[in-house]
Amino acid sequence: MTLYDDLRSMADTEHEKERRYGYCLRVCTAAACVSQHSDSIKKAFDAEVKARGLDEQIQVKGVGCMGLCAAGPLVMIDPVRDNTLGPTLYEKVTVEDVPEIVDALAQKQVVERLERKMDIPFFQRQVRIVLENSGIIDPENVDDYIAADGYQAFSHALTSMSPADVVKEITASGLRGRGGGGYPTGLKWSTVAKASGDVKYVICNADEGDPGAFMDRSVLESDPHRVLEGMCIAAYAIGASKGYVYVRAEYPLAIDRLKTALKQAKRKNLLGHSILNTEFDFDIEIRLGAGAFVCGEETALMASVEGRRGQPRPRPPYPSDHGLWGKPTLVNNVESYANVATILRKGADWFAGIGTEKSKGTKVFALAGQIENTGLIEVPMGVTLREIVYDIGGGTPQGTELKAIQTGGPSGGCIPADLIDLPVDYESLVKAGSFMGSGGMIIIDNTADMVNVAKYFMDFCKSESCGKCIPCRVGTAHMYNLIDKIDRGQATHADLDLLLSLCDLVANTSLCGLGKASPNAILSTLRVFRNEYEAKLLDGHVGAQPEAK
Amino acid sequence: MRNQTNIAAPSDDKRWKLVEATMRRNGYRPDALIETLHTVQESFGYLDDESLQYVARKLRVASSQVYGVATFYHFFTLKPQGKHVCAVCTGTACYIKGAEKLIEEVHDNYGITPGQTTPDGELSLVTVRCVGACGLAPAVVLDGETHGNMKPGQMSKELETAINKTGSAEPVSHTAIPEVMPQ
Amino acid sequence: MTAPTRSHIKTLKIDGKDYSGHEEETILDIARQNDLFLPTLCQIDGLSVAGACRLCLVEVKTWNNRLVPACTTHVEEGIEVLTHSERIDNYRRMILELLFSEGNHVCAVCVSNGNCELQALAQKLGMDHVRFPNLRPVRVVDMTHDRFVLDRNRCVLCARCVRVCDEIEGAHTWDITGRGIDARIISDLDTPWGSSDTCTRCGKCVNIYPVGALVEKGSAIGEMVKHHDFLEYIAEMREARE
Amino acid sequence: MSEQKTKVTVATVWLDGCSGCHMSLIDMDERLIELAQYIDVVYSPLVDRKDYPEAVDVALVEGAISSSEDLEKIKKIRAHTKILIALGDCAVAANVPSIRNIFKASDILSRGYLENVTAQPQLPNDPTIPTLLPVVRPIHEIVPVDVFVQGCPPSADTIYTVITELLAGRMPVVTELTRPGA
Repeated sequence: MTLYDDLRSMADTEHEKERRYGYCLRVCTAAACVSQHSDSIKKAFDAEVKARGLDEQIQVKGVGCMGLCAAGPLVMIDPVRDNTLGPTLYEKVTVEDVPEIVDALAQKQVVERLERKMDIPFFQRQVRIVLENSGIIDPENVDDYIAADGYQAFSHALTSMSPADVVKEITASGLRGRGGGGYPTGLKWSTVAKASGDVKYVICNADEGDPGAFMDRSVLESDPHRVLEGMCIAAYAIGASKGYVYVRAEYPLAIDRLKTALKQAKRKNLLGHSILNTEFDFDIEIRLGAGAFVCGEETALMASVEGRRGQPRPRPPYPSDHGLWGKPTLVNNVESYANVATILRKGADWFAGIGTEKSKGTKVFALAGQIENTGLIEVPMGVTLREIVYDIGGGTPQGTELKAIQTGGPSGGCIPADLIDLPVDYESLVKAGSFMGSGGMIIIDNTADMVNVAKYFMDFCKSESCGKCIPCRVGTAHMYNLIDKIDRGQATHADLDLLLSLCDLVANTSLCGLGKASPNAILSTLRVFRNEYEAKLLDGHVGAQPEAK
Repeated sequence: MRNQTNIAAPSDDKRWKLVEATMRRNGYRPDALIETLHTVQESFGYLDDESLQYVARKLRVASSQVYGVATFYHFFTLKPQGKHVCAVCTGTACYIKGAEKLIEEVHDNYGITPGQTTPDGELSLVTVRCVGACGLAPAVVLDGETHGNMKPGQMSKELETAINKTGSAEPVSHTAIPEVMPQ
Repeated sequence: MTAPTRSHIKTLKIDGKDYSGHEEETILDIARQNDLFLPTLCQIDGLSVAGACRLCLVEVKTWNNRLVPACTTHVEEGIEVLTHSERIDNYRRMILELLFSEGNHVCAVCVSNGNCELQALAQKLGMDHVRFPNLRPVRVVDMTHDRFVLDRNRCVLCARCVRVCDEIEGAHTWDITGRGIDARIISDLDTPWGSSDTCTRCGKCVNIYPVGALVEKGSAIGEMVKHHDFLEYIAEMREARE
Repeated sequence: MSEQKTKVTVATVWLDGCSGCHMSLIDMDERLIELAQYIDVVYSPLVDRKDYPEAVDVALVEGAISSSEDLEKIKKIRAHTKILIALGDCAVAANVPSIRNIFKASDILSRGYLENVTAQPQLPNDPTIPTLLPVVRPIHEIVPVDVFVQGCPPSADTIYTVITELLAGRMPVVTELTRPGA
């Protein structure tokens, strides 16, 4: 019997106790619902259940994100032993609603005014790998994760797979980086695994900087051990003994949950020396970001982990052989790591069976903007934007029409509404002038002014430029000034032409990806919505010249 | 090598013990700089020259480098914040749903722009990149508490209530500050 | 130096001609050894490379016509490099325009007039005007030092001063504060240079600075001539000792 | 009469500059006589003509755009000129006059006419006096420019080359001869 089997049986024993309840009442305790006081709601449920002596029948559990953030705070009631009442989801719950919900539950009834039907496409169309435990397990309880097959893959890798086998499996799965570019994860791992050196590092990029994206935070808040397990497996595969999670300081809840998870994992000997009685040593530390979008770039991120200004440096040398403190370093983002354990557990073939030919598996998106069902979703690669926006997302608010879909954050682009049948995969999005990015998806309706939207992103890129290279530092300032001039109706065609040549310069000569991608918001909107730009020019549509010569 | 524990804290304020603890935990290594600055800001609300100098000495990092790091990251602030901090989320979802109008409203009523504090020290206005409450856009974090679906007018009321509640009494705890990102 | 073994020597084409170099050498090294002109601003022999000014970008035909900085890109077997083309020359000129638009680069009243790397590059690359309106930043001029002056409005943020002070002098008096278009040079805790207790008054920063932002006090227009031969000398001496 | 018609009409204009570029122009010395065979200076601070002519072939414009008068003038010049040459750093880059751009125009006036004046301090208020623009700009930020000649001032040789190149029917490129601050 391995040490993992011990852990598993202990967790299962705990889990067994849970099976004795009639119902499990899950309260979402991820950030969006917490900001609507779901923590007080959970306490109120605890108190209410206890006061009525129902604590033997109803288990109240704080869980992670259930996805439908716009309808929060969310409360889910699942039958355990008692099947009188089917699964029930309550939305927009307040502390005042608690007694009524408990009353109803005691009488096996539903509070209809709060019920959110679950037979809607929002729930039915999703395929959950990364989010499989989100909204179900208690993110602050490692046993809950273990009972849900957690750390099984890691244990299996340690005891019955060679590091090369692990890399092979990840490569075969076809997993690609979920942070934006879509670089094949297996290839990245094998490069670092092959790099010479005794000391290697594993970094988890949780510096989710896209405004309007909250996938990584949600995963960390809802299922932190999944990310740690992915890092552990990666460390074993490449031969690293130290890992860092670089997480935004703006995510206090995610940081707390990560800290708790790290403590628990260490206590269970899932981290530290001689992990699970093997010869493998690995430890993870948290490093806090401090508000710099550019730190999503690998070399800037590593500078920041080293305690310096987060400025990128030219590549090569690549982090795979010259990374953190000059040592070979593997950098993946939260969602990439979150896929790893499941891939090992269910097999590369299973994973490769989901998605498209070149984009395997699923992708988590944060749906926001002018859309009914704001929230977090996970869909197989290759679904169309139409399915996401209309079926899952419920379409734009009443009375407005879809105009564009913005993906990839400030470095991405706007996809016009007429490409609504575009399949969502790495290549198709690039072809449409945007890119996958980390998963922010902002729905823009016909009330939006696209020049103004582009200006918003330009403002972002300008204030997030690190200032190291000239094209990005000065170029973004002028790009902003020029688009502002257009937006204020004071520009001419000459200004627009100058803006375009500046976009070309910045895209081709900047040092890092942030600089290179900073013109995307302008270029992608200009391509499709040029008429909106020209309508704002002093010299109107094409043909007119600024000043007569 | 100098003994880093011998460099005394600027005062006997107990909060320095927290700062010291962070540095000790990291072995006084220079790479603990950002971690340490986080602890200073959490404890004191902002980073002043004295604390920057102290951290520089302790971690053996040049003071200009410490200053460079402290000003590179927008999360850090070198100025004390007002008693109340109003953080308007300017993430994309909030922008699409009119965050700019909220900033204008604060400006119209209190005469401050993002990054500024009213002369009486009552209110600081900051913008945050994304508080993750995209479903509640536009969102405002007032003294650490998130208010969603804010409309102009409604926001003024919330601000008034918050400011009148405390009057000139106790400043709001600094623990609220790490949730906001001064620009 | 020991003679490099054959496998460390790479052959490459620059502007259609064959050259060879050691794999540790950069495209810029090879270009300079063969008197091929490449504009540079942040790079200076003897200091670490930054790859920041992007003026030495060259096009590598064999890498999908990708633009790479010559100063940080090591030579590789069989690559074909283009140092000049209409596209590259346009980019370089536009980068200079951006620099000129970023601050006060009025040459006529600058102590470095006639001895300025930025000015010389503008002429050499044929930048005859700046299409971007000047950003007119108001940055503090530090006159507090008894021997030197820092005019931040003339600074190009090449960070040569930061690097020489850190890497050669070992004082690290200089660093950069803020970021993006608001970034600027500071001494210590953004405190007056004259009161710095870390500055050794060695003047290395002044002498290697490419423009008239760091100058000797009392120099009049066009009088500030800089000397930075010491840098290569120190670097070589150090290398020999190691 | 017919010989005169073939001459190229040239205007020289002095906006916000120190007149140094015009000094350089005069510095062409005896070459001026040579050029006089081919060109006719129809408007200049150096000739007695008040209004800008209807049609000018070449205008050499010295100085930046600093006042309402400069602004009016340059628009008129552009409208009535075939080839507009920005002559010297002030015309090309706003140069020394633009150093005032970091201050507000009203602050500059009050410094000059109120704070530093002991006898009868008062701001100019005669409507015939041009007002200062908020920002001093180079010419090309107001109207399109055809040739840029840098230098403070550009040398006589440079100006001579510009004119002879034009006379030869070529658009002059003189960045090798001159530079900003030269």
